[in-house]
Amino acid sequence: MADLITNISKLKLKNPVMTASGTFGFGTEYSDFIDLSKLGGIVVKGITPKPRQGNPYPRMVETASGMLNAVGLQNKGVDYFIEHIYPEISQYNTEIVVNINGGSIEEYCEVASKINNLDKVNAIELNISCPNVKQGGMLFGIHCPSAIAVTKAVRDVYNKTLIVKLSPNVTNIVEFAKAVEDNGADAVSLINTLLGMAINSRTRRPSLSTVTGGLSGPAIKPVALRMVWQVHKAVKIPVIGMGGIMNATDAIEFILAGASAIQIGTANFINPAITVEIVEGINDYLEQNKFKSISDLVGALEC
Amino acid sequence: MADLITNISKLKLKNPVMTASGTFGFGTEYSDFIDLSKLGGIVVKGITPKPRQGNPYPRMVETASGMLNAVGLQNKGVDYFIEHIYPEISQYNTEIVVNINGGSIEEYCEVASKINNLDKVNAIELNISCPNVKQGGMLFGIHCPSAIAVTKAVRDVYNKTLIVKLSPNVTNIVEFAKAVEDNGADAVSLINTLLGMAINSRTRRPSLSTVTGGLSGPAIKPVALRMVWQVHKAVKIPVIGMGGIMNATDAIEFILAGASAIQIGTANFINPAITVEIVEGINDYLEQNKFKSISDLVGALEC
Amino acid sequence: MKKLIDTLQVIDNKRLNKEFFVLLLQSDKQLPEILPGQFVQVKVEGSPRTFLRRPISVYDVDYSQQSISLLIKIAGDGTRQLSKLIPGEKLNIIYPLGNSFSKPSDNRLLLIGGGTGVAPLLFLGKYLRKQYNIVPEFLLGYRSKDLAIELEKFEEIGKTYITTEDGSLGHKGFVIHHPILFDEKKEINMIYTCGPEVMMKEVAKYANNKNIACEVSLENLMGCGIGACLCCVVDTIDNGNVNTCTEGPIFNTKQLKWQI
Amino acid sequence: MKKLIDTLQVIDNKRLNKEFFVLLLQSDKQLPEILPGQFVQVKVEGSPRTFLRRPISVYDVDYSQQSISLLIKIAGDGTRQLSKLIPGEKLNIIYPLGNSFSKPSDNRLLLIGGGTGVAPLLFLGKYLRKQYNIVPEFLLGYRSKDLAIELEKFEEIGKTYITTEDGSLGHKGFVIHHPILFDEKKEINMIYTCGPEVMMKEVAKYANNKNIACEVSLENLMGCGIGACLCCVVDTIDNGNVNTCTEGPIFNTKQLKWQI
Ligand SMILES: Cc1cc2nc3c(=O)[nH]c(=O)nc-3n(C[C@H](O)[C@H](O)[C@H](O)COP(=O)(O)OP(=O)(O)OC[C@H]3O[C@@H](n4cnc5c(N)ncnc54)[C@H](O)[C@@H]3O)c2cc1C
Ligand SMILES: Cc1cc2nc3c(=O)[nH]c(=O)nc-3n(C[C@H](O)[C@H](O)[C@H](O)COP(=O)(O)OP(=O)(O)OC[C@H]3O[C@@H](n4cnc5c(N)ncnc54)[C@H](O)[C@@H]3O)c2cc1C
Ligand SMILES: Cc1cc2nc3c(=O)[nH]c(=O)nc-3n(C[C@H](O)[C@H](O)[C@H](O)COP(=O)(O)O)c2cc1C
Ligand SMILES: Cc1cc2nc3c(=O)[nH]c(=O)nc-3n(C[C@H](O)[C@H](O)[C@H](O)COP(=O)(O)O)c2cc1C
Ligand code: FES
Ligand code: FES
Repeated sequence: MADLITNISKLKLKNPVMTASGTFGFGTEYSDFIDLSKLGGIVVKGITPKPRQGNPYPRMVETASGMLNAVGLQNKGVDYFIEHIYPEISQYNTEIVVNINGGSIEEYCEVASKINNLDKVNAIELNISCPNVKQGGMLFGIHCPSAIAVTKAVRDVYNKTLIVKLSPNVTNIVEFAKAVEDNGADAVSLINTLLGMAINSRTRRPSLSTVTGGLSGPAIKPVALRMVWQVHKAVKIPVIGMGGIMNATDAIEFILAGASAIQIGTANFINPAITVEIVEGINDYLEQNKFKSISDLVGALEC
Repeated sequence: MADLITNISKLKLKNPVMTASGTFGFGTEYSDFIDLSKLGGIVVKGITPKPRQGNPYPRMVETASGMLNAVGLQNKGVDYFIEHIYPEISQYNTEIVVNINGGSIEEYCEVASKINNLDKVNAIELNISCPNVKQGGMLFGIHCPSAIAVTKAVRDVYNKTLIVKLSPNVTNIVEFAKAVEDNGADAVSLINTLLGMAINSRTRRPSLSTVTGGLSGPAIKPVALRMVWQVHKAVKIPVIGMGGIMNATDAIEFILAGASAIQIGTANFINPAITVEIVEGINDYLEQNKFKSISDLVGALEC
Repeated sequence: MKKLIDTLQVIDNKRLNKEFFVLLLQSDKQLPEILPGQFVQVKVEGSPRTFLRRPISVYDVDYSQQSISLLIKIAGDGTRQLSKLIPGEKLNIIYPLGNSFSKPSDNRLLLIGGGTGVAPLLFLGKYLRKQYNIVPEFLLGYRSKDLAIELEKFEEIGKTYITTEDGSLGHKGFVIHHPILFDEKKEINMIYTCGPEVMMKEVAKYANNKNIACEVSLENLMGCGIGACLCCVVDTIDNGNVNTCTEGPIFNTKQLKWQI
Repeated sequence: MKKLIDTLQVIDNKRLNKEFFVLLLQSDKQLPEILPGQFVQVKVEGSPRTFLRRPISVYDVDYSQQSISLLIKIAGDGTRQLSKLIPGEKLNIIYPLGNSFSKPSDNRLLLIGGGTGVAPLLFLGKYLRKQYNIVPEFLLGYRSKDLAIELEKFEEIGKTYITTEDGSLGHKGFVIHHPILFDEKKEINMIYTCGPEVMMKEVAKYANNKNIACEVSLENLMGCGIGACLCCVVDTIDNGNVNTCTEGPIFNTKQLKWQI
């Protein structure tokens, strides 16, 4: 067994494989299929200050090697999370990361400071890149001063590991990564979904109730990999990579490009046991290629 | 037969189906497979002032439902084009559009003004979005003041139809579309390739000699469709849509989203006869759905 | 009920007509308990145009043979690919998924199905007989006679009324026009229905007017099928958006915000 | 030479060993003239992981049967999918593509192949005999005896020397180590070679030292195969980057900027 231990600032993962927010529920949905304690970490679905109904149906459509979603952060709110969900998931023997969202800086801070009090949550992922909500969400992730402001404000109220999740829908993602690094982020995670759209030519209507939605899956992998590589070269904090990872080979590509950890999203829908298979596949790769530790592989791409 | 005639400013196409620059050579490569005179237009591969060797091999890699390329505008220069290629392709009974490129505003203008003298070329496509060259190229397409400056300057030396080809690698493509519209563009075409990357986990090296390259094919269709829709709503000039169009249904989706004409790129590699099949498929759709004219379909999406 | 990922073997692929086929699949393990109304998420191999799994209702179960069958209509590329499976090939599924039709409080039941919507009703009918000793009646609607697939299987279970749009079999019209629904002497205590949404809404309206309890099986687009993606939601009276894949696919129409 | 898109029928799919198979394909039209060294671009159906066509050299042609055969090695998903084709199935190809091996000026020829690189050499050998009445000799290298596929076909054409890496057949070592290459009495006027790039470079170096003309068949990654995308380039002495798919795949090593 190679050494898979991965440190994301103060957050210590037993391996670099995490789940991506919004694709893994709260973990319980997958416990029939895998032993959750084998995962590096679970990023739970996006939490907002108040309950949200999300967007109307239809919320998803399949595209070539990918899918568009427009869930719109449906969730029962932070208080419900703390009261009803946290007690259950804090029992898992894996790191829980809470993906936090808001329509304003105050809202982000409200969620962050409430989560700050939870013993068993050692990190939050600040989602400034959700393309599926009208207020907040991606707006913070595509406007650098806003990204800075929200990072700073959340940093002030949150004192454990702060991961900022970046949007790929920008001209220069490096600018955002550096800006949040300079303003208190302990790590960045990328990419969130690409803004896309699908049309039904028979009905001549958009396939999603919201017209546009977020593109995920293998289709976006080349873009994600490029961004991880660019960001890794530019920042000192750890990078968590994701976007279209379907198997261990994909995961290794992200790690070579500079990701210290990776997240699995859409792939869970196709194979609910994929996360654990990827942990094993990474270990096999390390052993076959005589790497002692996963950290030897991070950014080991030869250009 | 429905009325397929399409006007892109003063450029009159017999149907909305064009070929995308860099994927159709100079047309001759496809004349064994299709009757070129059945096409609305042919956009020839990118031309620069001086001959260019392009990037080293390897220049392409397949990805999920797409491909990355890093050709880097290999071409024999504008003078060679005028002397050796133009005489041949000007015989075709279809519109020839020249895709022009440069490392500086002066270079763009040099090519544009030379092409301006060619009788049988009624339009140029100003490529400010090539991700595969170090100088110029996408730099003009991701920095709005540069996009404005090059459009203005080329407008001054070119008096037929000026199409500006936009880059998708920006936060807000609408801003660019409006800016070039305001500065003399007769039409916009979009999208060029998304900047992406691929890695070979076995060799631990990038798959392309240039590390990053341009992603095309069905993988990018949702992003392309979204951008065409956004731009169509925001500008008055015609929009030429492209990105992952593989069949007539895809083409119709782009037209519904607001494209007056469409371009076929990567699909030509898989089926060299696809362009003509798409012309026929669009006609069938119009007839089956009782549209008299293609113009009735442009932007007919019901949101 | 624990969900499984399992790779089953195709034992038979019976083509019923141009559109429909029945896959018989066998596991090398003992089957979990499967309830009527539940579905499986099928992984389609060998199609470049299908990426996500496809939800398909359970049409029949044979625990002794460790086999399940699926009644599938060719709707697009994924189901077309499935229609080409040959005995001996493998199919990966996740199952059993979703809730199930509820236990009836009475034995005067009508099971109304249209198109592939008949699939969960066959299994429900068998289950009702076996589990509760209730003999249900069926009202099944088709476009035409040649689409009235495996009718004998339904007739074996209980009295089966038929409508066809072209009148080639049974009563001419839609299910909702069948005389049995307007027979004053006929007592119906509960309706279970599955089929095209327009049909189910008509049935729901009928049931509502007559004050008959009505359960429908919804076919919302699904990303995961296991409650993780929140893509398959339906808006409910009490709980707002809930997952069709876990809270459904079976809903009492009183829960839904249908305009009926 | 006019290029065609054609859908051929699979007549036979012969599995030679774990890695190699030969597809025999028949057209319902008369075949165009195909020259040795040319290739086809194959569309792989039913694989979610192949999108672009796959270039494969022509292994043999039978004009009377309107058939061509392809010798294919399973390299990844696309070729694996092709290996599953069964007689009666269809395969869409674009062909004939590329240039061809040049006409020899002399009859003392050695055709050196390794792995799937033997494919264009079989066709070349047959062509040389038929067209020019030249009996070529082959030098073929394999990893081991069991990979020495369809050897008898080569032996039918001309004397065939073998090397295997493990020594299980012929001379032990790589082709470049075969004694025939160091036999002072052996006159070789021209070498045609196809195989792994490292092998071809060694052969080119040998030929260069001995002042023997040498033609190689390159296997650059291809986007289109018809000269449209400029992805498949190789750097040449006279013309800089040229398309392997149209100016090649056959090049005289003197044209290439190989360090030899
Ligand atoms: C709970 C449930 C049970 C079902 N039971 C059956 C059954 O027993 N037999 C049967 O034939 N069909 C059943 N369906 C419908 C079946 O899932 C779709 O017909 C199938 O997914 C279409 O896939 P495709 O690739 O062939 O078509 P596509 O080309 O993907 O689409 C064709 C049509 O099917 C619809 N569709 C596509 N994907 C899905 C999806 N993931 N979920 C629902 N609809 C989709 C599309 O909107 C489109 O109109 C059920 C659906 C659900 C949600
Ligand atoms: C002119 C030419 C003639 C060829 N003749 C033959 C032949 O007669 N028999 C034979 O078995 N193979 C031949 N090849 C190689 C064959 O094209 C590749 O093995 C095949 O494309 C791999 O496809 P895949 O999907 O199985 O593998 P992939 O999973 O795509 O890749 C496996 C390996 O094959 C290489 N490869 C992938 N795509 C291509 C491509 N488009 N062109 C070249 N290499 C690629 C990759 O670099 C990788 O190393 C030829 C290649 C060329 C360019
Ligand atoms: C259905 C769905 C819901 C998602 N919800 C969230 C969310 O709530 N918060 C978030 O930060 N990202 C969300 N994402 C984005 C994913 O976490 C991930 O960034 C993206 O899907 C790319 O990874 P993938 O290609 O592996 O899926 C969602 C993605 C999907 C497909
Ligand atoms: C191999 C290749 C070369 C290209 N070269 C050019 C070019 O020279 N100029 C240009 O404007 N776009 C170029 N493009 C971009 C295409 O014109 C088109 O914008 C893009 O491929 C998206 O369309 P598609 O998905 O239909 O291919 C090239 C694309 C490919 C695949
Ligand atoms: S399909 Fe994912 S929650 Fe229902
Ligand atoms: S493969 Fe496209 S030019 Fe050679």
